[in-house]
Amino acid sequence: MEKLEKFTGVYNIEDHIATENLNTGKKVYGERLIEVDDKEYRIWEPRRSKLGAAIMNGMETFPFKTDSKILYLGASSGTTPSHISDIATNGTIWCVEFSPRMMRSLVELSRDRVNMVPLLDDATKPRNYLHLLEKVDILYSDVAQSKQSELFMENMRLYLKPEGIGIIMIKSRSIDVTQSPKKIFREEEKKLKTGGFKVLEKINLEPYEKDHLAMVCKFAF
Amino acid sequence: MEKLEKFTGVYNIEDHIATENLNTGKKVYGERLIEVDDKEYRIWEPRRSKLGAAIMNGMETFPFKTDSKILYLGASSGTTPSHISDIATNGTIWCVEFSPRMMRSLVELSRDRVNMVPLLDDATKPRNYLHLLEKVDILYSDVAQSKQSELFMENMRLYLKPEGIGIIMIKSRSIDVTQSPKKIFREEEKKLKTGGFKVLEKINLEPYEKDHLAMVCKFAF
Amino acid sequence: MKCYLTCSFAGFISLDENCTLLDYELFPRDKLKERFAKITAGIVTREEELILKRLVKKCDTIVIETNTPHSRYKNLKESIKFKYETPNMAGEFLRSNMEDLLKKTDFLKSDDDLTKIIHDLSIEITNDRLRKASESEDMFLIQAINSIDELDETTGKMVERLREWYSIHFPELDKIKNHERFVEIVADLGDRDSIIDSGVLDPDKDSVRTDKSIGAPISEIDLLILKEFASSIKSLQVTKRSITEYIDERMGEIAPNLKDLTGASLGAKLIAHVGSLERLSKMASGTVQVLGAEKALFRHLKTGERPPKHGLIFQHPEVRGAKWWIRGKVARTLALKISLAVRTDVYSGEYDPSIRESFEKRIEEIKKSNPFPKKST
Amino acid sequence: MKCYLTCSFAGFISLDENCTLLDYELFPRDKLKERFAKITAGIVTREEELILKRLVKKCDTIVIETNTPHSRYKNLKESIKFKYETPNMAGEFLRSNMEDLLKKTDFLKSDDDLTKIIHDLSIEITNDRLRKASESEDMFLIQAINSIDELDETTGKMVERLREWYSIHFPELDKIKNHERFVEIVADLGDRDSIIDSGVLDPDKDSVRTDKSIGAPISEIDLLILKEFASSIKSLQVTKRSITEYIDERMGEIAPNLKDLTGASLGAKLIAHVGSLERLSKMASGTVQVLGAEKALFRHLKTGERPPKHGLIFQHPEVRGAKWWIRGKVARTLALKISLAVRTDVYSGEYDPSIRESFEKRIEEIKKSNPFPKKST
Repeated sequence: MEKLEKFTGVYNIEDHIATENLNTGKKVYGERLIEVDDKEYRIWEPRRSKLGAAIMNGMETFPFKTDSKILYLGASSGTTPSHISDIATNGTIWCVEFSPRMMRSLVELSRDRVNMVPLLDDATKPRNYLHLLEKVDILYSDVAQSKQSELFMENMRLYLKPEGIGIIMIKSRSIDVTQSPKKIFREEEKKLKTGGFKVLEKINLEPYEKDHLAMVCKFAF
Repeated sequence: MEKLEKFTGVYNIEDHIATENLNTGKKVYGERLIEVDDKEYRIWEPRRSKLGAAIMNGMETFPFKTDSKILYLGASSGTTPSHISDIATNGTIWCVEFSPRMMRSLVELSRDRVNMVPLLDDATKPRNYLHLLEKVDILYSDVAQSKQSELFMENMRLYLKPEGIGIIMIKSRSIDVTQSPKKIFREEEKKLKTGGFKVLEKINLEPYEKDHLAMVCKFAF
Repeated sequence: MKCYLTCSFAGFISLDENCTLLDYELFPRDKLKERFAKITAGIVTREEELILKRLVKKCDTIVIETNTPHSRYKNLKESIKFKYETPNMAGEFLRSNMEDLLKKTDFLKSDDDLTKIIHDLSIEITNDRLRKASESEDMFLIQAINSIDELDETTGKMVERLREWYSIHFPELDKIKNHERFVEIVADLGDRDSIIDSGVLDPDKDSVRTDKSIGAPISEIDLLILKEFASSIKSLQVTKRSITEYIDERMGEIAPNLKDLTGASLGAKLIAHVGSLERLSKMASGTVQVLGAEKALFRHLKTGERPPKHGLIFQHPEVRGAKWWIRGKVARTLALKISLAVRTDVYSGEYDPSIRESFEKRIEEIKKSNPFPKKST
Repeated sequence: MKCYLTCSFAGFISLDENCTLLDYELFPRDKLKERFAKITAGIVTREEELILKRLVKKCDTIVIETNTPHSRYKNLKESIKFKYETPNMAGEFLRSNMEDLLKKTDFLKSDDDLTKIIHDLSIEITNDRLRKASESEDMFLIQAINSIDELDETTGKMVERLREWYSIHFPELDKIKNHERFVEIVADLGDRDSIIDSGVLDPDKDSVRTDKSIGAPISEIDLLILKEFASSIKSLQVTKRSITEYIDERMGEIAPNLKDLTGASLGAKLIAHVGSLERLSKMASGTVQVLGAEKALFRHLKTGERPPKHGLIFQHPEVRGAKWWIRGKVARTLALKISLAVRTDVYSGEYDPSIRESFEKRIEEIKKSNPFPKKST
């Protein structure tokens, strides 16, 4: 087992990445649990989590810290948020998810993890949760929608601290199935730049995810 | 009044073409009646009759004679057939028309004109009237249909005498509204040639009819 | 020996390979029309059977020119000898030498005029066909007008369902009472925010509250199916419009005078109610007046209740809009004019605007001379 | 003086232009969830009224950050002083310094854990919203399953009309008994000759006579309108298929175990019949067994007629297909398993294939131990 320098709270166990389980003894999505030196670790499956895939593919900017405040859009049933929750043990992860079905699992998960705050709401209408949120260090967006970049930027403008980091997982097929992913990624990057953001890094998620790109960005000013 | 050399049975009265009224005293379609030397003539309106328009525009081959047998497809309510009936006084004009409404007028007209034989039938199915017809000297077709050349040829093959003449009034808009009339006329001419016919003459019907062309043809052998 | 059989309005004629007349079997002179109808309908006539019976004795192969389905010859004697070819040599020869050949068969006597025979026969045949065609014209029209009722009922039910369904999401939109508009908005725009953003709602006229809806949020998949449902209602509405236009056009052809007097829809309903224009033309105007009120009429006859003043014709704006004390008179007048219009349509077919004009004039007179209700006596 | 008003789950906070705390009005600590629901619904709370009442005395302009429709502030005192700006300076400052500011307002005591408060509150709020969402999920499903009945009825009537209408032209086609196929042939091909030429008719299977039709010829315009009518029926059939797929998908999410046991359609009908999945989960299996047979049940209670053995669940192939002497047993077993499945769906939501498997096993046992009807005693 090895602590990964660049990735706070992420470990290398038998060539798998892993996080220390905040809720000992419980699996979240069927991942493997491994005990090392009296501590329990959860294997982070890059095929199930795009953030995991980005780490495997050599992500440079990994902004998550023990006390990070994170707004997570499209939290789904909590696979990736659970690993972030393992990392940001003293932070808060607001998890926005619109599907009641996903949210049911997410609420269950949140009960056991005090740093996870579930929100059944619509990420395309960020003002909806204006009265419940704080400004965050990291805005993470994984919403399979045609207007995913637009809602990402709107949320950043409302909730991201000036020095904060935004991470978006772009799924080209949700934007336009008829266009080539490359062209779509180029266009979405342009949108972010025009919208006042600086793209720090782009990570292709192959072979874990097809036609997906992770983009890391911050305010350009 | 002047008898027109090239056009049997057609007269020039005060710069109008006309035929001698077979059914004295009766108008067919509101045309003017003029008496000259104890004979009554019906003015032939080129705006109401495409054959009239073709004559006005200098048609060369006018095959109608006193004893002609004619198969007329698309006789409508009988405007043009009535003038042919004035000319072919000893002949027979089989008038095929599919619309009951048109046919009602046509039957009335035929009662007074023994050389007109009305047939409520479908010109696209020429075998339907196989048991009622003779071979004809002239096949005249004015059917506003997309397959007008095809049905014209099929009828000629069944009913036109070897030395007979076929006349077709092509309405480009019935064939394809999206194409230019010129192109359509060219294609229809090609169809006739490929189908074994020789085109003797083409007469544009402007200004009497828009996007119409009269084609006169015979068997190529 | 090989022979050829063809048919004409005069009967069946058989030629040999040299186009010499071999045999013939004529139709009875007074049955030409009936026989022609039979061969057109693809029926093997007695004459055809007779000549074929004779021909199979003489010939090895009989080449038949016919529009009759070949299967119908199967049961004849020695039908194995039959070949089918349309047109065939005999037919071609007959149509090229009609008069000669018919003279040889004694169909044409020396003083007969072939042209006249064909002319008269064709007019008879055509009149028969016209009669059948106008029946089918009526039938097409009747089906169309009946389909409108069904479309109305269907669309109505489906709109009610759509309103209930859509109200889960945006109950405030139900304030839009016009069905077509409601359906169009949902089909084209979909969810609440899109509708509000589009600006189609008129804040004054529609009185749809848009600030805060009490409805539930809606997911993409729920919205998609709702929109599809709305679109299919919309397409029914479009079809209804097309059929209405069709009825309008057809009525203008079949019964221009009736249409002018009653409008296409009511006219078509009257025709549909009795089954054909011709039947309508034979009805007494008193009957026309209460068509569609048969139940009330029956009650009247049975129990002595007041007779009905109007049936379907109540739908005419002049009847529906008439003051109660002249409504009976107006209905009677309209029924009279309908009878006149329908008869004109059937017998002359010509459009005569004076029918409607005289109706309107008569109505004006009735109104003028009855400004107030009569005191009951 | 100008001031800024913002709101958080803790209550209302007002800052001046230098982001100094000016005033605040907190929600009662035990009412956080209720108050949050109110501000989400766009309602001006008592606390907001109170703080605004105080602020208008001190300030000339009050810049309010809010999601509430502005019109709802109109009736408050001196509302002319209100400006609206969302987000505003106070909100931005609050969201950047939440813990500090809430400490200053005494909302947070020194030993309070803000993260825990937000965490617990959010879970409560989310659970409320989930409850509402699952109601609307059920409602969408119920509307969808009900629309299927209407589409069936509608399509049925329209197909009957189409058959009658089309039979004027080509009555022989009516031999095609499958509605979908009939509609498709007419919509896509149209007239008799096109249909025959296309070769879609199977001479063996369809037994449609194609040689000579007794129908009337049809004109272009009559055919066009018939085809349009047929097409609109076809589009209804397509919509029905889409809705059926939608129900299938939704049932898989809402009630995977019920769907597994009964199929999507019957499961959705059961939910629709009682109004919600939750209500269904609370019913005794004896009640579930006769859902949809209320009339027969009522007759039984009133007149002592035999009680019904099954209601809607008769549609299940195992019940419908069961021999009569075991049908009651099968229905009872199915109803029991339905109750189990629905409870699993409501309380755990996890798909458990063993429910259907144990049902199938039980049915096998019933069949095996009752091969013949019992002699009546």
